[in-house]
Amino acid sequence: MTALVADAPVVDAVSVILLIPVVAGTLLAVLPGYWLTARLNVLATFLTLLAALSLFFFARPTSGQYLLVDDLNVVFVALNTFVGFTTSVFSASYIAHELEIGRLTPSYLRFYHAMYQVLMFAMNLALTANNIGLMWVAIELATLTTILMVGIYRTHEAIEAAWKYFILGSVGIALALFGTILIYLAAQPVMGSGLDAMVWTLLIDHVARFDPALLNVAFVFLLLGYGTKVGLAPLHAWLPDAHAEGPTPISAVLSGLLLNVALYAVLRFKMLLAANAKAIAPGPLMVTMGLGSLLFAAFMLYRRRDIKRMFAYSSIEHMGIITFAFGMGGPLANFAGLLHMTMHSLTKSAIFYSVGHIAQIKGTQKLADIRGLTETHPVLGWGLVLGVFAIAGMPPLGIFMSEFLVISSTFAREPLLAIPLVAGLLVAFGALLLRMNSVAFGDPLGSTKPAQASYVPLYAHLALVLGAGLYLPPPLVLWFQHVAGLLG
Amino acid sequence: MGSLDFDIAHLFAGGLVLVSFMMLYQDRLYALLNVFALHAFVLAFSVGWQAYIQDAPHLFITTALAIVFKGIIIPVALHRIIQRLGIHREIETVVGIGPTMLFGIGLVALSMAVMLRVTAEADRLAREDVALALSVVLLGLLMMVTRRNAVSQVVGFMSLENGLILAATGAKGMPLVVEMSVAFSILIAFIVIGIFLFRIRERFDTVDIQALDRFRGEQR
Amino acid sequence: MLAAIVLWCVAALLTLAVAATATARQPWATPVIYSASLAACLVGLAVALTGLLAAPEPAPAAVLPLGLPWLGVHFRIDALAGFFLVVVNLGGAAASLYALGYGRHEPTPQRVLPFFPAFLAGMNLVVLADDAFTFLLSWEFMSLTSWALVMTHHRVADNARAGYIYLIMASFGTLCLLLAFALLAGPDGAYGFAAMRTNHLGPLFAALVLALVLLGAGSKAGLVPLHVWLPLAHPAAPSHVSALMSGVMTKVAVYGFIRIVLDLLGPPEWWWAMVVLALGGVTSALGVLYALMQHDLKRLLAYHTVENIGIIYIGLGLALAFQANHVAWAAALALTAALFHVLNHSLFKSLLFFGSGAVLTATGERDMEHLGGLIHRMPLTAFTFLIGCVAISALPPLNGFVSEWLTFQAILQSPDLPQWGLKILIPAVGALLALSAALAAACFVKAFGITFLGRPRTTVAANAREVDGFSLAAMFGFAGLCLLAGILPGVVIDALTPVVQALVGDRMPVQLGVPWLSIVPIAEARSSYNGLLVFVFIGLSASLAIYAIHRVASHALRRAPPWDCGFPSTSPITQYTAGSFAQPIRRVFGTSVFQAREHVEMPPPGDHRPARLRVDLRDLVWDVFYVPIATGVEVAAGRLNVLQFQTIRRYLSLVFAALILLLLVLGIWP
Amino acid sequence: MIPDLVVQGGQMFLVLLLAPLLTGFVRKVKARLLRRQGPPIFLPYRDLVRLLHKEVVLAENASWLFRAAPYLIFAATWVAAALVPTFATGLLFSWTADLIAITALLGSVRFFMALAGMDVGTSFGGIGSSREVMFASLAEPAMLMIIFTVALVAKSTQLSTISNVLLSGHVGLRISLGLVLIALIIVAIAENARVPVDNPATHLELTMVHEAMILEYSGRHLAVIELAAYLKLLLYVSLIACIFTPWGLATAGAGPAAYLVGAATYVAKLAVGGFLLAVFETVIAKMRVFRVPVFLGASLMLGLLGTLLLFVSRSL
Repeated sequence: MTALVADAPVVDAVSVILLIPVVAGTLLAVLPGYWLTARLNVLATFLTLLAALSLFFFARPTSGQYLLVDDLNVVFVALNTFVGFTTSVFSASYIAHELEIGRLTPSYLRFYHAMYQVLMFAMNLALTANNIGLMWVAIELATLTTILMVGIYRTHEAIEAAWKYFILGSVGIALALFGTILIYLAAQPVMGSGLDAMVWTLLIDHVARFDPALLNVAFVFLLLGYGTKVGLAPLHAWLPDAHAEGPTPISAVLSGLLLNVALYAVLRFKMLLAANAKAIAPGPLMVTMGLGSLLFAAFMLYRRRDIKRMFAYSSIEHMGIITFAFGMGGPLANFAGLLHMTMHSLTKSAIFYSVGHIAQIKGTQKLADIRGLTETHPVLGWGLVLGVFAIAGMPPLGIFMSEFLVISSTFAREPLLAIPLVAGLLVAFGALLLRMNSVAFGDPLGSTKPAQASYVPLYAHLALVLGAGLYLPPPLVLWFQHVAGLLG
Repeated sequence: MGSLDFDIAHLFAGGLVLVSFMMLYQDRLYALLNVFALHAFVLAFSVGWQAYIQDAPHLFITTALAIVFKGIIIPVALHRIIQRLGIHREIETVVGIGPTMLFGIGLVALSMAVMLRVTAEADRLAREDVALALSVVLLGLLMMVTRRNAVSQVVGFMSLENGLILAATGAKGMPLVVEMSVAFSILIAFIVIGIFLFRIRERFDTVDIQALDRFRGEQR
Repeated sequence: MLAAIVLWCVAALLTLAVAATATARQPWATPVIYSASLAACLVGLAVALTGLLAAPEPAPAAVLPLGLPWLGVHFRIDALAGFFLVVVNLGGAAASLYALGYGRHEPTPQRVLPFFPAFLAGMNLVVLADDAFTFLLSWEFMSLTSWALVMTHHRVADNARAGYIYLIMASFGTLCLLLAFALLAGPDGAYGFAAMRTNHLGPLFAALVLALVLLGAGSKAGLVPLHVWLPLAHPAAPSHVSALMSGVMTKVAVYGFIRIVLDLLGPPEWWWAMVVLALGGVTSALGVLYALMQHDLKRLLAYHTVENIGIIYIGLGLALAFQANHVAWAAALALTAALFHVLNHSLFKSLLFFGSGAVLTATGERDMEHLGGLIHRMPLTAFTFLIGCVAISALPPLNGFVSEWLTFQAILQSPDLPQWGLKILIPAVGALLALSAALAAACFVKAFGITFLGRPRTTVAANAREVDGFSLAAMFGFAGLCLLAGILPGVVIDALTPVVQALVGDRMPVQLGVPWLSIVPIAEARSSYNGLLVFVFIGLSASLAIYAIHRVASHALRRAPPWDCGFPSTSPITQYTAGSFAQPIRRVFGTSVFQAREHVEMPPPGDHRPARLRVDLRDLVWDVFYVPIATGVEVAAGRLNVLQFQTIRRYLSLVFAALILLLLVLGIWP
Repeated sequence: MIPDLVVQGGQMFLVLLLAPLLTGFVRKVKARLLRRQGPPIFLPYRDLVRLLHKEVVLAENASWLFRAAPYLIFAATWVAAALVPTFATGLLFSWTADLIAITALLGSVRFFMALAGMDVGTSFGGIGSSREVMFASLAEPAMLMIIFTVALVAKSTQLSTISNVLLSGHVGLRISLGLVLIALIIVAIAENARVPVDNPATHLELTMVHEAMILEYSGRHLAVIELAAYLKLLLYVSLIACIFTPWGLATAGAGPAAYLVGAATYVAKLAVGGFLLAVFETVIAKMRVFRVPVFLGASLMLGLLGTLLLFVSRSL
């Protein structure tokens, strides 16, 4: 269909992006059997990816009152759909094993796949929403979906994690909504009542004349509300358990995508606030929360015994870095933030792919019971090593570039801010390396049965990360630079 | 709009804050539920009044929702749950009632201090209303963090959410208000069902360190 | 375009690495990979030599559209880079040649073959890099690949620990360098070296950069107190890699220091020299003292690397001091000494590690207490190792002496410096340098004497066999180079002049013009040395003596049991051990430096247990700097860990608190 | 050219000839001071000849290093001794090695001596070597400091230049020079294994350093090593002489007459030096091994002090 829409879209790509998951979700809810559903799931995500990519190559649909496509969210949508696709591939092989050992019953399988599509829909909606109310609804929908999927194993810990996530999430929901209402209140006197006062593209035009005090309070609530989803300390409490107890594909999606979506929302409102001269500067708040999350997570990494929970904390750490970068602002830091976000999504999901298979082989998530992987399962083991190095910002992998830019631009502008940043990175690296040493090296421990795993998603992500660390294609760079300019 | 309209709306909003304080004051579950029902009714009146003066008929749906769902169904359901789980005794508060009240007053002062910086050309009603709504929200949160009992925490959450509805309706011509109130009602239903399903008796969470050590393999 | 050719070599090495990952388990992989990397290194060596000698004018940078998109990666070969490329590729070639033989004994080639060429490529790239991003990227890549090589025998617990500490220190260093570059580049991110040369920093920032570079490059080079990883990591790797890490990678770190401080940072302050000199002096003395206390052959060598790095930094510090006072000719002398020592150390330290690797393959032992008498079983290895020992002990007529002699000459030029601090410090540093030279001799008497001389202490030592031809070829090659650099130092010095000229703006007098090929730092009346003649004279007079004696004296020779004052000791246990050999020096220095304590456990009369002497040493650097940090992190982690186990209500209170806090901020916002 | 070569060679053989004589002289004087008859003054020569005609008894597990070491030791010592100005300065090859290089040459002599001591694998050899290197680790820095001082005074490390400068009398009396003279004497005593550091006359375990290292040597090897020891003593005496009493030294190409005068004064200096050494050794007692570091440390401190004084006084 994309061939037709060379300049005048008949069916605009956004609605396709949103429609495919809905249709697929309803189908998957009813269709039985693993073989078919898994492949349908992959197919649907793949089609969504195609539609998303078409946004780059063809004329964009004009943004209306509800939906919006601009440079900023196209990046997110593409990333979202891509990782959604690879994760569905990984999930196919992962779920097969889960069915084998009977952790998932067919009925729950149906539920799982349907939920997966709903989640994709919700996230894409949140990313393409032009209406801040709609964005709120979408993000909450995504949250509720993930809550259900986290609890899907219905073990004691899983339900507990889901419950924790649920309660903290709902409070977050409430705070974010209050913030949204306040934004409307600030807009209403200027732009009059009605839907227009919630349309982001119109808001950004008039925001300069809004009441700064209202905007400030609104931003505080939005930062806390959506920050809960981003997993910034001290609002992070749900995140580690949700990652640790849910199915690994969901952990991958959570770390790789949902956190980004929430951060995207925060960014949108940061842009609003930045456009109003008299309002409080959002930068310092974000920088503080970012640094706090980074340092906190860095220290929390040390005492971890559960491999998935450890990487969940590393997600908190990296969300902290990204928030810090966007808080610093400026072309370099914003560029670095965008790059870091992309790289972190790819890397962290790759790590969860390998961790998922490892946990399945060893039958445990306890770090203490996994050792010497590079001996017994070289492909998985070295994959994990690569992933850890990538996440730790080792060259020539992608995150090195972003961290290079963040640190250097910060140190040149605010030397004192860079010191805790560097310290946190070093501490976190110490913890990650310590665990990785024991997991990947030493005398093998635990089951050595060969893995029936699909290495394609894992190494595809790692290859992308490696490639990005060495060479960023100029169009992408221009794109990022433009977006960085938008973010101010 | 005339000052009478404003005064009445203001009256309801202030009433809501007052009822929140009453809820903070309660230390028996049944009484708490009754007060919460009152909270819902006051909210309903306020919303209805807004619907009338903004002549926005769709807000009446919210009113009805508030009365039927929050004012009647939920309290009754919680009554049942309390009976089933046999926890109809005093609410264990984390800090005493007195300090909580004082802190609540502080919160109201804070929300005023924050909100009254809003320049006056922002519509006066909205300004006052939002200030009060903010204090209701904060009081709800305060209740959630000062009560150990699951039911009372749900009640706290619901009062928080009432504050949200108050703010939303106070904002003139705010779209999607009804949808949001519906969504929230569903959310609350989820929570209540969850409490009932997971047999969460005393607390929201059964987190205890031994359980963690055993299940999660985390070390303290 | 020279850089291009070297880049092609690097590309070849990287492709080798990739190919090795696939084929490493094949039996033919080892010889193929190593010979290919040998070829690549030889090409690189040739190019680098031409770049050093034949291309005085700095070529423009080669830019590839990689790395930072708006910057690209810049590569450039100037004289300095050319010299260090020579060092890198020379060491790389020798290591590859050695590994052709040594690698056959590797049980897990798939853990060595992929990373070895990558390691070589990384070191080449660091030297080639001409912008901060490329530099750091290659720098950390070098660390990573070497880490992977350190982890080759990862099942040994110590190796895992070594790898851990090594990588932590490495990334610490990288972060420090990153901060330094951030300051040099300025807020608008001018990461190209060319741009950095132009913008000069204020005194405070410049000093900050120096400190950061000392931390960053120093931690890689092994300056005390940042050396702790080095004696752990270098021995853990396979011996040809140890040779590369000790002999070459530390030099790349020195390159980083020179590049930033002498090239990018602009004119130095005189007190920088104080810092560098003090660090260098302490490093050299402490390094050799640590080395004397070791029983593990490879660890002893690693500690000696620390000492030699100290000597190099002394030279660099002198150069800084002279340059800060605009005494360019003396700065040239000091810098030449430092660079000469860089070359020398890369030669004999690699040679010695090769030797220790040969011993390891022949006996499977690294502990000297289990060796001995190897000179009978492995005469050729013993000979080359002896050459290396003489060279590293700075004894004429070999090369180690020349560079130290030049350093002494540079020290002798320092009284004219105006600053009092330097006046007091430099003689003290000179004393430290002399001390460490003497101790180094002692240390290698111990190393060679215990390992190769005497009687075998274990059966493995008694049954050792001479190693293969490739290893011997590598060792003899470097032994020959040590001798050549020792007797023809003028050649090296003249080859170094473009580097020195470019960095300090002056040069030493031309040496090859001096009659009889002797070297003259300033003027013949001041000082001169002629390694060639010394060598020839010793040879002549020795042969003269032999000739005369065999003419007049008796040839009679009888083998008999050793006399030993009439107590012929039957058991080899009665020989002096490494520990007992070091005991006098430990008594003299160790009691203060290491808080060495001796405990004699004397069983009561009638008890048949042997009396034992136990010595415990403490590494004060570790206790003072690293233990507190580790415990601090541990404690913090423990305290924060409580937050993993709160009830939801507590977590909600956290959210609530955050909300209240932010609202308060708004409330009091002006 | 040729005459220079001759003179240079003459010096080489002069030191070779005089070395045993100096040792014999010292022994004789010591004996006389103890009211003993003492051995004949030419005894060392006869010792050497006798040793040369004995057969070599080699330990079974002695290696090639053990057999090569004596010649290396001898050669290096001889070269070093030949490079120190004895009766004339600025000889043909005098610039081959400056003072630092000469010290380093002696260092390599010690290196091989210590290795030879460890080769046979007896406990005594080990004792000797380890003690020797311990002494050296202090003596060499001290020597370097001495060299620094002298070199700073003379602005050169070339012995010929140094003695010329000191001869020229511009220098005058310097505290530093006094300090380093004492330091140099201490170093010389330690290096030559004389009382109080070591006692060449005994074979008691407690006193053995130098003797322990060469314990296993016999026959011609021992002879060569002994000769090297004699040369070393001579070297140090002539070193002290040419630095601190440069009078009478002929300059290069000054003609035979000057050379003869120089030679005569040189012999006289040797005699005085030997006599003083003998006196010193008779009046002082051997010290414990672990007192020696203090003794040598003193010389190191003196040398450093001298250097510092110069560094500082330069700027005054």
